[in-house]
Amino acid sequence: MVQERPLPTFQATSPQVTKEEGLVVYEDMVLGRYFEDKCAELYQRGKVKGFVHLYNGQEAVASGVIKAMRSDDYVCSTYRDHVHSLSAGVPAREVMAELFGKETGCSKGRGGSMHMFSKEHNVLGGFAFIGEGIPVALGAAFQTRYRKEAMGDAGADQVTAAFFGDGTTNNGQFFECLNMAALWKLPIIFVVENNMWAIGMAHERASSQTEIYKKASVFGMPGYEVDGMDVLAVRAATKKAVERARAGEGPTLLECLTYRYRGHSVADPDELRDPAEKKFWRDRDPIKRFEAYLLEQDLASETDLKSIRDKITDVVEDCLTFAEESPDPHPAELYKYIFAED
Amino acid sequence: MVQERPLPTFQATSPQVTKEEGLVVYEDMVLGRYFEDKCAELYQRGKVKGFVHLYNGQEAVASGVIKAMRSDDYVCSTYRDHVHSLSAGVPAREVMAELFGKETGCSKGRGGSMHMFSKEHNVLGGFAFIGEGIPVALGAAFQTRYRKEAMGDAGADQVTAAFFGDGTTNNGQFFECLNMAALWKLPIIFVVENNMWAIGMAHERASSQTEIYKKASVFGMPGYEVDGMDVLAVRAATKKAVERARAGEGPTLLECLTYRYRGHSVADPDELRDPAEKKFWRDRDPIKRFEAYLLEQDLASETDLKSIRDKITDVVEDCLTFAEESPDPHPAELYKYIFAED
Amino acid sequence: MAETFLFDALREAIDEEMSRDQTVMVMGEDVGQYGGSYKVTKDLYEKYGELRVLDTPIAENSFTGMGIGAAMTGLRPIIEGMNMGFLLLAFNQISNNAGMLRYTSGGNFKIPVVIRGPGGVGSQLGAEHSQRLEAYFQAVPGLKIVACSTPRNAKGLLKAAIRDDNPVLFFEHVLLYFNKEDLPDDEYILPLDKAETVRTGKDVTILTYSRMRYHAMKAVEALEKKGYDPEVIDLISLKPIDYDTIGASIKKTHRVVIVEECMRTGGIGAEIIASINDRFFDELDGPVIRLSSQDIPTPYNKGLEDLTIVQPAQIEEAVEKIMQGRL
Amino acid sequence: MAETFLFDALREAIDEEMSRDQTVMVMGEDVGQYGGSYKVTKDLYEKYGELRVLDTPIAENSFTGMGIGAAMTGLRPIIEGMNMGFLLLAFNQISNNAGMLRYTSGGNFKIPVVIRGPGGVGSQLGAEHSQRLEAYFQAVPGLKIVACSTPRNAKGLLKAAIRDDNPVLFFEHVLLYFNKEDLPDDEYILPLDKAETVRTGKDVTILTYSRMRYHAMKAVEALEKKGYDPEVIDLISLKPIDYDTIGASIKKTHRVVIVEECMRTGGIGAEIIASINDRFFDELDGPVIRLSSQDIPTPYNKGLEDLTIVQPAQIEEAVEKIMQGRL
Ligand SMILES: Cc1ncc(C[n+]2csc(CCOP(=O)(O)OP(=O)(O)O)c2C)c(N)n1
Ligand SMILES: Cc1ncc(C[n+]2csc(CCOP(=O)(O)OP(=O)(O)O)c2C)c(N)n1
Ligand SMILES: [Mg+2]
Ligand SMILES: [Mg+2]
Repeated sequence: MVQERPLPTFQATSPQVTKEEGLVVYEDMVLGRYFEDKCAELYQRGKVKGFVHLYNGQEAVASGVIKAMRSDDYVCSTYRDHVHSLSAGVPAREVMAELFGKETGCSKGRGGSMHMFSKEHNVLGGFAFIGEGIPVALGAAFQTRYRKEAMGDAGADQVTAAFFGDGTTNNGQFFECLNMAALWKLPIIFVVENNMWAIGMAHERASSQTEIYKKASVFGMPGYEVDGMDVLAVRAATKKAVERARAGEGPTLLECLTYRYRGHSVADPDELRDPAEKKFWRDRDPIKRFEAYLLEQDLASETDLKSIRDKITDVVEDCLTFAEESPDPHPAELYKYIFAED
Repeated sequence: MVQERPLPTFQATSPQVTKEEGLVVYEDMVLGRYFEDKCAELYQRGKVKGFVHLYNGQEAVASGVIKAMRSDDYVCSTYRDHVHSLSAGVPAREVMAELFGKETGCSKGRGGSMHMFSKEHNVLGGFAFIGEGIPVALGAAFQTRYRKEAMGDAGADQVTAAFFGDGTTNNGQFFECLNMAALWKLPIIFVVENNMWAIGMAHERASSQTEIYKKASVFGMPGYEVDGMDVLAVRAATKKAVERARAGEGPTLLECLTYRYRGHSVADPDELRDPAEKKFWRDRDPIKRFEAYLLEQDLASETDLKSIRDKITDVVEDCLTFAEESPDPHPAELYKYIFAED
Repeated sequence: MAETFLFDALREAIDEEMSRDQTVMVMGEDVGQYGGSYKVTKDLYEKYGELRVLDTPIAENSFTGMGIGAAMTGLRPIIEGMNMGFLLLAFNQISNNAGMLRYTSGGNFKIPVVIRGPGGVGSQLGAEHSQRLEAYFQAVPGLKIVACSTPRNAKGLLKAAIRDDNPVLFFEHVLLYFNKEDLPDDEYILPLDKAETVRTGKDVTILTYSRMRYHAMKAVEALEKKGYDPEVIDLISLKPIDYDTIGASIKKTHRVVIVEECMRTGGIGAEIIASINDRFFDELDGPVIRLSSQDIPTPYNKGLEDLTIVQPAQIEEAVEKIMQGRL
Repeated sequence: MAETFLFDALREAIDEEMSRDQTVMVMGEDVGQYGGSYKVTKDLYEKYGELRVLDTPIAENSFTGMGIGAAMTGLRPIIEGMNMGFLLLAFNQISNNAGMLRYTSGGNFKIPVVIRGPGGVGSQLGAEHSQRLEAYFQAVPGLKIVACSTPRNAKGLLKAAIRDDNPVLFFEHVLLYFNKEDLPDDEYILPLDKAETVRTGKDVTILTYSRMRYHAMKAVEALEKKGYDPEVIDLISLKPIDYDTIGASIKKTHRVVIVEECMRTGGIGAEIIASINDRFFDELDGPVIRLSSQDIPTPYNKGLEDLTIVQPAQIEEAVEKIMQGRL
């Protein structure tokens, strides 16, 4: 089942990023990749339990979107949330410690892999159920507009990015929220990561019309098809959407065509996807591609890139040590956090 | 807030119905109208309790759709369900008795105004909650395809019509079902009765894109805008949709532009709708209009029509007497019908 | 203050809190221009504008989730279920996100949201509009559940719920909106977790809530004439339940009758009996009597509907039975 | 028959019923090509084709409603919740339409639908994937609720559920799929409304279900060594509950310990204690002991997760306590 839908092309003749920006994005993608590789390894070694959904292959989306946003913007993820959290600035130590269920994790060890939260970094979650994060993200976006117009806070111009997959776009919450977002011109970006599969369900077996970006049109919302393996394409589309949202012009839907290299979760035997399909997408690896671009455009040298990779190797090792050495939550605090007063 | 969206026109130069068909449709519309007028009166007189949602003004939709279907086709309604039930063949006596909560009601007095059911007439309900009937209707349509293809029953070619309002099209179940219906080419017709209001919520305040028929397109489904005050337009559109469905070609969405003359329910003060808007629509009364057509086309005489009206007056009187004289359910049968064995 | 209808008491609570705190807002179907199906938000749209009194499309699951997201980021939304039953469509948002998210997030987010609206068995509204969601939601961790029953407590409790930093399910009863009462002139707030002793007595403890309070009091009228002296406690807080008040009463009366409108199986009464068993077993003279609605969808027919919910005569009878040790 | 895994026992049940009755079909996410998340429908897609083993989009509310509509019109759908928790999104369809519609329609329609899938607290699956929906759904009128616990009862009960003309919520436990057991060679069907006495004894009645059966039996091992003789009853049917079996046991032991995995507040145990109060109060020597999960979302951390659910040692302790009258 090799990709039949032609990928949108993105012509980058002149540099789309400064050197500094480019390296930030590159570092972020490498962090996402290495972090997830480490998770896979830890899971195999039995160090991490539960359901773990890795992001390998999709890095251009998280980095392309979130690194084009401000740090006070909001990010809302799914169960595949490690990398969105990292891109949003949650320290790798906190994400890894959460995977270990430690008190130092971003959700204090209560959440686990599918429930990363960080108020400090405006990460709204980590939602284990399909689609349920979209309304929550909509709420954050509504809050921004409310703060600005009902409370007169001129500085309230945050944008919210809601990430979710192709399979999720068959769920009612997706449509309900598109409608409300467009109706009230809320500052939100719906980022569909179309990796063509929902666990073992191929997108075309689940959606009567596979081009998701088109669905925005019937809500009076702009929708774009984006090459989700090209971080600059994602970044460019995001910038446009962010601008629109900040200006109070309303939401945008971005359908990023991408692919997950690994099974749905680390427990998935992944027997249904065609090896040729996997190869097709691996050949378009977003990190390799961006590396080539940075070198080509003289935005970075091999040494620059290698030193970033080395740095991230260290970051990942460090976060692992931190997580392993961190304390478990105290048993006496079993009921802590159930109510706001705790 | 007078109608801004131009009504689709329907050119009826040559007769669209035979005399016989025309009179059946006319009688059905008159029955719907007179029955509801009687309900309003009964409610005012305190004879009927609970929430009662009347259909006045929308008769062209029920009659136009259901009278273009077969008696073994399925009909699925909402809380505004008296007239759909009547059109589907449920005797007026049973509908009226249900309003009185009598044992002779089509739901044995257990359901009431919002819960008309008739297995005999393939009326699937009577659903008091927005949108929840749509998946149920989808199930009936799925069953037909299943019976035909998985069970080899060549005669299984029933079509299901699911009726619901404009407000309901903002609910997730609407979209989820459009997708599945198109995906599996199910023999179903989604009949949107766009009467421009959902209780006190004007359609354009609730939907970011008000043209509902267009929403079908992004599911790969045909969607048509229909003049819902013109029973022949509704009938023609339905026939096309039915044909398509019976032939196994899949679902169709019909958006019928219509209007309810009365408040949302008999308890609704109905203060928000502009009198000019009401007048605009009342001037397009579907029964008057069809009367004129029948006369013009020489399909009926004044006498024919009057005798039908007289007959229906009697039918309504008769069903009222029947309902009043019918027994209440027996208290000892309070638990009857909770399980299939009862 | 002059006699106030319960719906108006709620409206005053919302109005006062909205004018006191800019982050308080209302959302739901027809809460704005229409003023709410039961007029609880009447005129607030005109006063506070369309963002603070937000008319939503009919998308309960998503607008409830939206309220939760807004609460996580600093607003204090009041979400109206036009009928609380409609929020069955939002069960997932209410349980996973309103109820559990704070805990699962390790305390990252607070969710100061009030989810309110009419519930209960009305007058021939049929099965779907006669829901009692307290039975379905009571097991959800992290939720507070409150049922108001008089104009006075409706106002004080709703104000408290709005100020509370936790998600509160706030049940009104469709047949109590037109109850009238004099309200205090000064501002007042009532605690969300305290039961209200409606009548003190020494013979038997009647535990009830919402509209059944009135059925209980009607029974008490008759019982008084027969010389009985029952204590009537309106639970108010359905989660957590105020076992201090209940316990003190049981230690006095040693007899308990529960009167509830929800289904018998898995209802509020079930939990109370289990907790009485846990805490006050030795204080009981005999089994607790549980009077609940029948375990059936509410039938439309008036006679059957009356048979479905508990009537005053049944309460009277139960009290007499328990007093005479005829169990 | 050779040792069979629980998931395979379920698969056999579905396979046998599908080959026996053409109207039986399966629907849900990844039940087809993928064979089901826990392999309960493995290879059935190949055998029965894509209509009878229908892969659905991720739209729980609508596909559940679709199953109900199909059941109303003559099919016998088995709806899989990939995880039962996801069916919170279908709460409205399950309560209003599966549970109540037959009654509200005055008997017009039957709804022979089975809604099944894994529930319970797994191993660090986090709060949302560790739901115990029995507590949320037990009050819904019209539903039957069953929890299987062994390969043998899983198969016999699922076959019965498929043949039943009523909606059945059928709970499997995510940690029991790999339990193994010899199954009878001949076809068998088990009654949906009978509890299973796992061990007869005379000292104390332990009531439990699903995975907690194993925790109870582990405790019993230790208790036996200490000379105790407990009776262990696996409820199987969570609605209706088999009070004949329970009553007979209580009349013998006069002591009850309930062990459940659902939340304490509003759980299955609450209803059982209330019903024991109603029916067998005078048979009790003292209060029933209720061991439930903590009233919190299940934390991810292993240590906290273990503290959240009932452990064998707690059951042992509770039995010793009740036997020594130290309550
Ligand atoms: C409400 C709900 N239904 C089903 C699931 C099980 N589930 C988890 S991920 C998934 C597939 C999602 O696919 P997609 O939206 O494409 O995201 P991807 O995993 O590809 O990133 C499913 C069915 C769930 N978590 N929640
Ligand atoms: C789930 C749910 N939410 C809300 C309601 C309350 N309600 C009943 S009818 C209605 C408006 C529906 O409007 P529309 O779909 O346009 O149908 P119409 O009444 O105009 O025929 C609303 C909000 C309900 N019955 N069910
Ligand atoms: Mg996907
Ligand atoms: Mg309408």
